Amino acid sequence: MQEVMLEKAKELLQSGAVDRVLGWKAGEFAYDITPCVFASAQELEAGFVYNDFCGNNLSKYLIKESRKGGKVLAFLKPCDTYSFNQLIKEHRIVRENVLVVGVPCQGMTDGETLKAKGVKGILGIKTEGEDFVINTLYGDRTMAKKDALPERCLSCKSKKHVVYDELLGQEGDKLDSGRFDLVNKLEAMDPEERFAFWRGELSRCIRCNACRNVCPACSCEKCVFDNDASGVAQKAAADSFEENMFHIIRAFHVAGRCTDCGECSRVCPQNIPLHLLNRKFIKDINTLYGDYQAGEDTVSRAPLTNFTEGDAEPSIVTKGGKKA
Amino acid sequence: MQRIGVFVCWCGSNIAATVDVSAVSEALSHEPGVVFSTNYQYMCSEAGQNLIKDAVREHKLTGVVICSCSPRMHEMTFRKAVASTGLNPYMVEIANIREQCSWIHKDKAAATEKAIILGRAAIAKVHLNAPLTAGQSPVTKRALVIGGGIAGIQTALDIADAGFEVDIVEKQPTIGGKMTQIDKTFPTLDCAACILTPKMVDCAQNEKINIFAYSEVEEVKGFVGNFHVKINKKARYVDTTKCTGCGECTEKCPMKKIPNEFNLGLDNRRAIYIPFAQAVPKVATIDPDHCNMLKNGKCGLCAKVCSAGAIDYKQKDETIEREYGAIVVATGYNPIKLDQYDEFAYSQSPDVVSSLEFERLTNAAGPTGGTLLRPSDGKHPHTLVFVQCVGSRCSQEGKGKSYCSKICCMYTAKHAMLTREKYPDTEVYVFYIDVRSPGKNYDEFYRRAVEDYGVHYVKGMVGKVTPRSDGKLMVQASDLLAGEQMHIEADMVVLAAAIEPDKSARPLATMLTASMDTNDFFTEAHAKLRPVESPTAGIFLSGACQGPKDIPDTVAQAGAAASKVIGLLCKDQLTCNPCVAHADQLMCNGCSSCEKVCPYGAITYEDKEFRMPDRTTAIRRVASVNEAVCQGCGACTVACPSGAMDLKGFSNSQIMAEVDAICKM
Amino acid sequence: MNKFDKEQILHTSGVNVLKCMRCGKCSATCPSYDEMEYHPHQFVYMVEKGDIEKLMASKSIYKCLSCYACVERCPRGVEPAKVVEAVRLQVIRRQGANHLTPDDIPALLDEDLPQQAIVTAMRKYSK
Amino acid sequence: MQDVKTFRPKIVAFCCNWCSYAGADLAGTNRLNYPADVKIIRVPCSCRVNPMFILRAFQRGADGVILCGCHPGDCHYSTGNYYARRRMTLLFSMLDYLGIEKERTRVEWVSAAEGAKFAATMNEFVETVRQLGPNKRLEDLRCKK
Repeated sequence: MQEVMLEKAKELLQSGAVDRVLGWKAGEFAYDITPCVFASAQELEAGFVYNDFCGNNLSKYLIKESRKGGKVLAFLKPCDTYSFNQLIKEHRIVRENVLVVGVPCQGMTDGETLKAKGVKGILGIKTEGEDFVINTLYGDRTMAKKDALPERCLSCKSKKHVVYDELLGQEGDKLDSGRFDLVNKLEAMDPEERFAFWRGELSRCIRCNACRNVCPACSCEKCVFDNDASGVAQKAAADSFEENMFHIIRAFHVAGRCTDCGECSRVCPQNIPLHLLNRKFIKDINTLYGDYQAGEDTVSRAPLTNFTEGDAEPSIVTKGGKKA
Repeated sequence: MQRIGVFVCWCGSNIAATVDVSAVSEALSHEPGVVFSTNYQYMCSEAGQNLIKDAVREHKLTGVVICSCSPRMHEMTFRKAVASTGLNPYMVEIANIREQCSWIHKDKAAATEKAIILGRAAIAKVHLNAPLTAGQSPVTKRALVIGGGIAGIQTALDIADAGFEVDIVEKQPTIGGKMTQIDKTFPTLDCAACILTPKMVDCAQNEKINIFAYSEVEEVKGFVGNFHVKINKKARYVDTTKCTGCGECTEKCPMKKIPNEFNLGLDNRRAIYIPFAQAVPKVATIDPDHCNMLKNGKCGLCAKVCSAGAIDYKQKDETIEREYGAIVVATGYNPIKLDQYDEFAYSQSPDVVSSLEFERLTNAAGPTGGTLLRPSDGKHPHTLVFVQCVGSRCSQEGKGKSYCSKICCMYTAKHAMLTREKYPDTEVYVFYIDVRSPGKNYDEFYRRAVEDYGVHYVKGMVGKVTPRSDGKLMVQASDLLAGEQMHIEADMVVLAAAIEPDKSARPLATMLTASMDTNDFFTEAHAKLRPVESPTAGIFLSGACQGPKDIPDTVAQAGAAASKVIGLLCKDQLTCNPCVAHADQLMCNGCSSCEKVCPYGAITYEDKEFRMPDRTTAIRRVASVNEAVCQGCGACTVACPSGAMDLKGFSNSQIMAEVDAICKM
Repeated sequence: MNKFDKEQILHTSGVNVLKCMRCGKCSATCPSYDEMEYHPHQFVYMVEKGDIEKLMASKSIYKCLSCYACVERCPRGVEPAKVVEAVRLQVIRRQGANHLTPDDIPALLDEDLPQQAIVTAMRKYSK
Repeated sequence: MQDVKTFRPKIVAFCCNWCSYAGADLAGTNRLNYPADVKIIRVPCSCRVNPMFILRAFQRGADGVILCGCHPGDCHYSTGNYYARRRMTLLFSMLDYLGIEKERTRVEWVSAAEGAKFAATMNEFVETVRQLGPNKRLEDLRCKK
């Protein structure tokens, strides 16, 4: 696939159809892939990669790139296309300036996950059927994908591109892979257990802002947490309350807009399963207000800017009810 | 730092009996920024107000906190008092220590403690208050009435009568609306045309009224006092300034077989036509779908016979742009389509007609010249069956309407009565579920139909109508009171179809950002207290676009809407509520979340150039709030993730300061 | 008034009889009207009143053709035919002694009995 | 652990200007009692209440937060309380998900005519929060003395 994409990118650059290419670039190590904008065939040849480490969601970068003038080619995975659509809906990306080429994705792993499984000296990776073959300093290692993929990919919502101008490879389908299983599990706990669980997770937060910076929905010109006038500005979480507040407010601000790409959890250096907060909102929205997938289209009204006269009352939560 | 004065009111013993007022003024005098603190028997009295005014001047106060009764009671009083000293009236905050403290609590210690906390919260808020100035916006002294039926006509006449200009936009070639098609009106039985056509003529002759017939509203921009409207004036292919309405052309046109809308397709008209003799404006219109000349350039007969030379086949649609101060919606209603009700054989037999068709069949200007004849064979009908509630009070999805159409009981009684009066040889049955006749002289009218005219009113519904080959209609119905099924051989069946808002209402509501209910009726600002205003400022409602209505109700509402419009147009300037939303454009993402939740359409977007931190410039889409339209609810402030949107007078920081003060004990 | 029977009928039919506004269109449309002692609108009304015994004793329940014309035409979506069906079912259930219990079924099974019949029997008698 | 009998919770009540604040005034006019622990903050509409305000109250030591607005369909601004209803439902559900006592938050619709309902609601809510004891799970120790 990497070769096909490289050829496509060079061809479009050559013909003048696009001026820049947004893709992934190899880092110092095989697994530390970074998003990159390539301006020439030479740059592409030198650095462009697409492999099983390319988990980064590229859509957020288009907010800036699409406003620079000229046309940019963006390679988007199914996941990324949802974020792309959502940003189009919010008028953040200039659609005319982007040529979207959909690329397939069979789940993306990352260095952290592999290292945690004891894989050392990683030099490269490739897919062979249901397995990853990881090339290391100590020879090849084969690992089943289901063991090597992060939770967000194991419970992938869709392999279908919801938007593209061109598509490379085969189009996939929407999946029903039980992405709310963990939310259900947490909901089934009693409040004390849940409190303990989240304290255990959120108390590790170091407020590095990685989750915020990578999140395609968290693309405010100025974040309330950086704005002294907002009354909630904070640079570091000094207290358990602030650890909770940052994540509650962040989840609330992206509620109905979060496409569930899972980037927040991927980049968290403390491995906090942040996407479980967002998924809770998604699940509540689906059960209370009807199924809604942010980014599926560019016109529908988001659940929090919409209502019906017969909506559930908040007492469904506070006084029990069907979710008791 | 603000210089704040605190004024604690005793309210006689209303407050002082349960709250230690001197302890409150003492405690609050130590709060940061407080330079003066006192208490007095009646702050709202003249002496009390003077005490406040003097203190503002003497201590150069920049903020005032009054601990007294509810702000709903005296906020305006104190604001006015403070404003008279030159201090901005929005620098006043009230701590409600009467209704929400002294009157609630019996324990003096607890009540005093709470009063102090409420006072602190008000002080904390005043620290963050900023002077607010109510904006002013000019008023264009002209009104637009959308819809030229009886509702629109009456509203326009009343507004014009007060001396203001009014434009009527009507999509049909003539004004008059549904009432022109009606024969007689209940409960007095005067003829509709006799009472309507003089009003139509009045409209045409009134120099303040401008009629844009055969026109539609295309775009509405602006806000109360300052609407900018684009009107599309459709091409009639006739120069209205030259046409004399002689009708020569409509006699000569060779296209004779076009269903006549005015008579609901019961007879035919030509391709060039005047809807009816009393049309206003009385000019001919060419139907481009059927005119041979327009379709393939062959004919031109009408141009040949027109002595005034009014025919213009090259005429084009014209866009008119006008400014208005107020807009009245009077888009009216239509009977529902009956094709979902095949059990009544409406589409199978021409002798099953809707009530409006029945009106035409009995109208002297109708297709039969006013003689009631069966549409199928032109014979005199002997047995007539009227069915009420066809599609009304029907909760079947996609079939009928859940509401009562209100007018059917009365017009059915009228039809039945008139039929019996004119043709005493007929048998007339009315099938009803309930007879609803609340209205002046309405029940008497219905009883006359039963008692004086011998109309058979049967409690029950018709289940099935079957056309027989001999031309009779077999009606199978329930007589619930007798407990039997009835079988009637009828000559005609008349269906009282439910009424629904005109199809043009929904897109119009979007243009006006006026809200609608699930049935597409316009919603009023308050169901009881503001029944002719839309929640959107400057938009008023007249007639059946707001809900089913008969003519008397429509005319009453039309007059009420006109008086509201006159009240608005009388003003030279509109004073706006200064507590409105405001977008900090530097932080705005342009994501449109706020726009979606704004019930007034007060938020618009513009592309603006900004200097970025890296000294480049970038064009960003940002929100701006129209302060004349914003009502200050604050829905947008919460929808905004970046906090760019805030509400003046109730800002995020002010409310949080209150929260802090309350929680700090 | 038989409260148990009424609730049972409301439950099995799933009909909200309170939606009826007594227009009689169900009876007006009923092809078996002349055959029936109690007519569709009366079924709805009598169930609302709890007058179940009379309905259960009447032959009317077997005169209903289940043509569903009343269901189709009812402007309020009351579904009278389902009420009639529920009364019919109530009568059948009262005849408990004439009927099998689910426990009786295994003994009666033989190899030639179609699977579908067994499932149907289980469904029917385990209600 | 403070004694349930002597514990006096801090309750913040956000009331919309048009219905609930007027309802609270009516409770006063009718001299209907409810505990002094309830302090009311006037907002133009229930939709003005940002989830941040509710968290702020808990941070600063509130033991319970209640939001009162016009009944759905009666909003002075026609649709405000519909948005507030969705926002609060989701926020409360999230707090519950994080293990924070859901009984500490509440939304009640109180019209201008429902003074008695306002007083009854406050009595009941204060009692509920009193039984729960002080808010420990969402507190900021720096804000407590």
